[in-house]
Amino acid sequence: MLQSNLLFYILFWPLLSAIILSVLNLFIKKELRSQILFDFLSVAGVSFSAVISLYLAYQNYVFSFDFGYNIYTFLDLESLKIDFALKADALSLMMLSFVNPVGTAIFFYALAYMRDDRSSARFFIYFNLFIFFMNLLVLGANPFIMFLGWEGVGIMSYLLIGFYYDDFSNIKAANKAFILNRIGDFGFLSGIFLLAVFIGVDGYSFEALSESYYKIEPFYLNLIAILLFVGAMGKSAQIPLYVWLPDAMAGPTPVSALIHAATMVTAGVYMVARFSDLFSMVEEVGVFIAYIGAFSALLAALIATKTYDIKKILAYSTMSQLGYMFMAEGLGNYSYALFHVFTHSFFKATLFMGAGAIILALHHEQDIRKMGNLKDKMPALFYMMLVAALSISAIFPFSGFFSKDAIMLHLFSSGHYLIYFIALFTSFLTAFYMFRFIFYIFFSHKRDIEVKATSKLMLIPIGVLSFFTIIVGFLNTPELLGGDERFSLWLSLFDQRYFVSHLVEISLIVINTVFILLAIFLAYLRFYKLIRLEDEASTLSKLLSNAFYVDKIYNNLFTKPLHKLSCFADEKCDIGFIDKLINSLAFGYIKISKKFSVTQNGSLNLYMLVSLGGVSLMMIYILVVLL
Amino acid sequence: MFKNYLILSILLFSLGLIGAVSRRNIIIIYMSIELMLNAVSIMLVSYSSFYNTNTGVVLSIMVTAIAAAEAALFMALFVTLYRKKKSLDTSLFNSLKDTNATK
Amino acid sequence: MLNNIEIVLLFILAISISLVVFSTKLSLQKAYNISLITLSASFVFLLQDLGEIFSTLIQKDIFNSMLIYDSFSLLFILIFLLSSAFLLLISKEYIFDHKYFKVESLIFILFSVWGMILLSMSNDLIVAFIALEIASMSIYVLVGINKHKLKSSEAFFKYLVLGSFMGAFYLLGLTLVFIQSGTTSFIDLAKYISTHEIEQLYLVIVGGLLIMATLMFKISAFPFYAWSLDIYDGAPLPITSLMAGIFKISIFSVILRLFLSDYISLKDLYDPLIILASIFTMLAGSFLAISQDSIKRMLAASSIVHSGYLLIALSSIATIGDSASYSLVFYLIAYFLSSLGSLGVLSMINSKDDVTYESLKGFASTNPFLALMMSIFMLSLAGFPSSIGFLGKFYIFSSAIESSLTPLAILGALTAFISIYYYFKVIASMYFHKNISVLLTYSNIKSYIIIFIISFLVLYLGIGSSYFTYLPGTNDLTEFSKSIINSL
Amino acid sequence: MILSVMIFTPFLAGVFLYLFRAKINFVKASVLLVQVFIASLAIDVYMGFEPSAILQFESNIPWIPFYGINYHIGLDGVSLSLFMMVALIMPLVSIALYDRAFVGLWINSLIVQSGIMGALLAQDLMLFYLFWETMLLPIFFMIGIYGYGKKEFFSMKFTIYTIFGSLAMLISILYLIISFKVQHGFYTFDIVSLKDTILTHQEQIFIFLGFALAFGIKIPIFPFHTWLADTYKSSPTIAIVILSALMSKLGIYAIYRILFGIFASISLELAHLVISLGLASMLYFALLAINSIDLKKIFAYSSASHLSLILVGLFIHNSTSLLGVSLFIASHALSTAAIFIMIAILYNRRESINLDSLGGIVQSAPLFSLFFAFFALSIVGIPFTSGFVSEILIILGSFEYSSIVGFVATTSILASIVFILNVIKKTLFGKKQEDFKDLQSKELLSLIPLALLILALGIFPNTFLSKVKPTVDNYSNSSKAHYAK
Repeated sequence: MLQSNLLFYILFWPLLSAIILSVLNLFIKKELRSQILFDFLSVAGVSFSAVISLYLAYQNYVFSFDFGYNIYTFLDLESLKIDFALKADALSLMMLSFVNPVGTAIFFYALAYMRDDRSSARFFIYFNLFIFFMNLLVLGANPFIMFLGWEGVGIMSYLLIGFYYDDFSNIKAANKAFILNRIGDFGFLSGIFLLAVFIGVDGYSFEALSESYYKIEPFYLNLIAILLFVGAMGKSAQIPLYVWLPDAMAGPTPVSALIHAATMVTAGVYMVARFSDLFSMVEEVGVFIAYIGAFSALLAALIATKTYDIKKILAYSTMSQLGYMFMAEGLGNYSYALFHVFTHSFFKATLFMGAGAIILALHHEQDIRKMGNLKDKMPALFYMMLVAALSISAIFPFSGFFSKDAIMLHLFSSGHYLIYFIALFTSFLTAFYMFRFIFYIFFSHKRDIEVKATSKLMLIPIGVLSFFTIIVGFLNTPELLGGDERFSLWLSLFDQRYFVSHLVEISLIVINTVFILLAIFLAYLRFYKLIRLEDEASTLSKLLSNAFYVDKIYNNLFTKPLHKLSCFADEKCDIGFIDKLINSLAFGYIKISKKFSVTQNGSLNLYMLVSLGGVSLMMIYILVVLL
Repeated sequence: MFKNYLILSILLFSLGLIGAVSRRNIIIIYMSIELMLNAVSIMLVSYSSFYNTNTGVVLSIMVTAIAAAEAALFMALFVTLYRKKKSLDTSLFNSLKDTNATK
Repeated sequence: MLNNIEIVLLFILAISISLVVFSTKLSLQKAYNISLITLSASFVFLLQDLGEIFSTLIQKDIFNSMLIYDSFSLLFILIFLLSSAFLLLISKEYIFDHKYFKVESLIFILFSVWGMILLSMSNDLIVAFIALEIASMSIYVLVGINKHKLKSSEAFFKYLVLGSFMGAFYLLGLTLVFIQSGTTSFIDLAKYISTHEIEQLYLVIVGGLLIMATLMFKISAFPFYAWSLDIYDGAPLPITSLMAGIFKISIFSVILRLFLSDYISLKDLYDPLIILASIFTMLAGSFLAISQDSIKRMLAASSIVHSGYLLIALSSIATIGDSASYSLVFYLIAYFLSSLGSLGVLSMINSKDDVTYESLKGFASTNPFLALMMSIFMLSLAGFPSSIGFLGKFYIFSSAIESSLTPLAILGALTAFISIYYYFKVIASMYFHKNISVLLTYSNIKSYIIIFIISFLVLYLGIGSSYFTYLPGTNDLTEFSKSIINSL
Repeated sequence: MILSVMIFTPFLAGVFLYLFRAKINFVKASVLLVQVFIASLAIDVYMGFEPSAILQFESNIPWIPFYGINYHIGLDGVSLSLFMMVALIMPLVSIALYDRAFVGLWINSLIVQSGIMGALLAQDLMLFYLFWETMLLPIFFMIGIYGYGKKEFFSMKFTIYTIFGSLAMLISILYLIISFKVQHGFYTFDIVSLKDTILTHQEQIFIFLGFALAFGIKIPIFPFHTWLADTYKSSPTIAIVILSALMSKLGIYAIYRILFGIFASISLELAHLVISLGLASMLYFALLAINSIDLKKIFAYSSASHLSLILVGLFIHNSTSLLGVSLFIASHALSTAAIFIMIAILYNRRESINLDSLGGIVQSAPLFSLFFAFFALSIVGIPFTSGFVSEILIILGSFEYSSIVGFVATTSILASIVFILNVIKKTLFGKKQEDFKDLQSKELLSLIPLALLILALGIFPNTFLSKVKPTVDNYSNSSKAHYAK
């Protein structure tokens, strides 16, 4: 099919952009650059990809076309053939349909955001490459190609977190992100290789694999599922591999918006959904995933209530929302999770871009305690962010309501009430910290803060995305509200469904909404006008404001012992023992030989005596032998 | 009877050995070595006379000739060494010892 | 009719005697030329005997088959002639520069070569002893030729006393052998041994052992090695190379002949001794060599190690045609080339003091050519591949393994490994430092050419093959060694 | 014939240049010319290489027929990757380090190229041993004459260390051929024929260990690695590149060729031991690198760590892992050569390779930083670099072998990342220090091909692997047969 070629172009355009940009960047001096050309090159690739993605998604949605494109044979092994092949079904097209468009919006936003940065070209090279890898991840027709993209986005994330390389702490954050992601990759890689070893002979594309999962022993199936989820943990910042995400906010804000909120971090959710047929076979692992998701969500929400860095609050909130997605996936409903991914990308991107605009306006100030009363100075931004905040708090009719409520309903109906209650409590916390965020920034004390004007180019993308935040929820309107869950139908994954009466459904919505409103009210009470600093005295709040000391614990548990061990290996084991042993063998030999020179003392009588001794020994020998 | 001569010459040879190894004067060492050679000569000559061949005698003449040649060299040696150190004590001549050998 | 070797023997003898006669009237230069011409003419003359395998007794009526001339001895004779001619050429400047070298010293060199030739041809215990004495007495004198230097005289003294002391054992052994078997001829002796039971051979066995002791002393095997360091050190350099490079080989020629023709049936009896001797020789040699500062002493000590390797081959000999015997011959050739070369390079250095590792520093930048040559010889001595020394070791170790003496081969490899240290240290000293101490060298073009020829041989006989260069190469040398063993 | 030309041209050129005491500019130009010539021949050979398991471009001439020693050379899938690397990397290194004004360094680099090429192509044990030893000498001289620090000591230490292994190998070779002779009545040094030697189990193990010692020291594997860091620290760059990029691979290659060729069954029997040793040393070397602050030392250990992984892949001995080994040999050669060239450039400009005193390069030298980061990351194995594909192949192979081994092998993607990221951070990033001259055109001329090769092998690995595959399948079938028994 001709349209299948388009898959290739989705990958190709951003890559081409990146290549042209890097060549130009290397060989044209800054002063001679044409700004328009650079701007065009920066956004062209992703825009083309966005158009193509939407077109293909439309094709699929309407005509149910699946697309496949085999570029070349990557590896041809004895028992395994890995093609560099792309595949687009409903799932991947769904992903593409927000990755590229949201990406385009953020790219435009970034044009404005990075205007004054001297290495903006480098930024867009990375950004375009990121889009390339993200598309590769989504389009990969087999786990291996997916892993290529998976690794690629990790590297781009590393480079972008460390974008401001003058400061070592940024680089440290980047390294941390890369290393923790690699730990996740360890799991992912082991998982897909176990799959390759067990059933790779029959074909390694996702379709071929899904037909032979049954051949794997249950033990290994569980193992593979857990390993794959470890990969997801790393990429999607779940306990215990989440610590990189808050630090990753060291990168420029568009990066946080695109990579650490909208797209890359959801790759884990996408991957689990991609293997939904596998995960649907291992329910215990699913429950485990759900619990990990639940605790991650709770933990992140708790920490977020005591965080003051504007971007870190959003980072924790991202982690918390990802937790929701894993709860849904763990308990078997993949399309709800993906729907939440979908809506989340819009409202979280809005929030991040808004935060970025505020940061720029306040001359790179990130502490929300030093903000306040911005509502009048940036009204447009306020409303946009308010929409997003309401959406994330799941207030009807914003998109977050539809996606989150579907998940809550599923959690309740699946019978795992503990998870449900955690989710409910987290939902409460979410509303609380989001409105704490809003109140702190836009209301609170009346200090007069100097504000730089925000450029139009920045506001328009935010506006567009906040608009979508309002409407995309209706794509998956539940039956209760007269919809037919078109989104879930389109994806047609291995969803588990529980039938619940409308009464239960309504009461759940009510309970949830009541909690949320209560949270907003509490936040209002506490932060709307209050100027006083929050007391840090209680143990709990200390614990929270230090993020449960997890960084410190990790440091003491892993980093320091590793360094100590390395020191030990180097000094004690290597130099102190092995090398010393070898050297002392050599030097000892020389020492002995020096001792041996005693026999060469120049005395004739000694020499004669030795010779005589030799003859005598020979004689004794012969006597012994002969007699 | 030949056995007795054998024993005699072995005794002589051993005497020479002991002398050569234990004495420090070079002349005495030389004489001890000559003693060893002579012991061999006695053995050869007595063998000849007991077993009625003259090969042994011929050999003993050879031995004597060699001893004579050695004597010439030894004489030269005595002179050379005496000129160096005004003494013929072997323990004085150890300048070639290994540098690492302390004693 | 006289055959070639008889002509050569008479010729050298005549020249030596006439040199003695005219010694007062001849200048050193003339005597040098004459002896050089004598040696090289004899070498060229004898070359025509190469080729066929042959074995003849010399003047059977006169010498009663006491002297035998065969391919085996021919090879050794050629080596003696060639190497002594080389020696003279290399150390020409040395000889003329040091006043103590007189016409007499050249005569003694000629005599010693003559003795060695006889030694390699001897077919009788008594002739062997006389030849040995001719050669060694000349060398005693040569060692002490620098009568003004204490070290030289001391070396003369030690060598002479120890030599005569150990010589007495040979005579005793000879007498014991003679008393029991009634013969001293190798051929008759071999017959006697093979036709009698062990119980009837006690004196022959003990006598053989005593003879062995003397020969082991001459090749400086354990425990009779102690002299060699001092004497090699005390002697003038050309004489050291005469002793280390040529004389040692002649001893081995007689050992091989004696062992292969006479005592091979008593091998089981002697083998443990030889094995022990070779083990301790290698160990003691490498112990001594590693701690030396002077290059000359190091080479002397390392020559002890090489004797150890040769003893490995000796102990692995099972029969005449066995690979061990020709690997021994091959190793002898390898060793003579490398030691002649290395000591030759040393003798080209014009230095009053001993050449030490310290004084060699920076040698490569002042004398790149000699440094390169020295490195080649060091590599060959160390048994580094692509040199003849490697092939020699290779053959010896493989023959040891073939006679299931694998531990001995492993020990050999270990000492070879240790030898890497002291040989490479020479190279390191020469190359790794910049002009620290400048050693002057004699600049005689002939010496350079000879050194170059030797180093070329060292390399070419290590890797060369007639398949590539149409010149006889390694393979031919190996086959040749085998064929001469078969001529015994 | 073409292979003989490739082996001996550099050697003869080197000897010629040495004997005629040529001027440095002439020497440099002619060295480069010879190396480019060899590289072009190599490309020609690569194009003509048939994807099959048999020996190609073979020539077999008797050398010492008395002992059955032949001048037997040839190329097959086992040697192909390293063969290409030797031919391609040497000229690139020369271009990058073209300003080095030491005649000896250049001549030695030519000679060592001959040695490596010879050892690589030799099909006769004796010939192999000859080249194996000879290539040591130029390195000995390079370190001892042109090195840094306590160069004399470390040069000696390195040489003696390696020769120790070689002598163990020599004894093994001798034992092997003698056993063969006793059984078959004639001598041979041909690797293929020696397979028929019948040995007792114990003998096999001892001979195997003798060879393994020689190869293990050269690679190096734990615990024979203590020469490594010191040697790298005191060596001139060309020597390091040759040591790390080419010679260490030769150890791997030799295991492949000789141990698998002759002692197939005992190799497979001891495989689990070697695999565990390899995995342990992989982690151990990575551990050693974490706390080092000397760049050369870090990359020395990193390269040792990867070589241990290659070793593991080798002994896993299935088709996948062997393909991985072939690719890894090439990829690791490229990456380490490139990274050590970069370090040399760095040292030239900053006079230091101490991590603590570096930093802030990226502001003044973006190109340098780009390449440095790229090569460093290619060592970690980022996607679309050859390092990635080869690492993946070995990991996949180890999963096929056993899941436990697979898991431990997978830690390799973690093992090096910690210190590589630290290196990038401390070298390139941070506050700007003094001005740093960016890469010059001749440096780019050598680095760009290296980068392109890394990318090409990483994006289209199959074009290369298909050439090697028949050979690899041939080898892995033997292991299948073994395990089936």
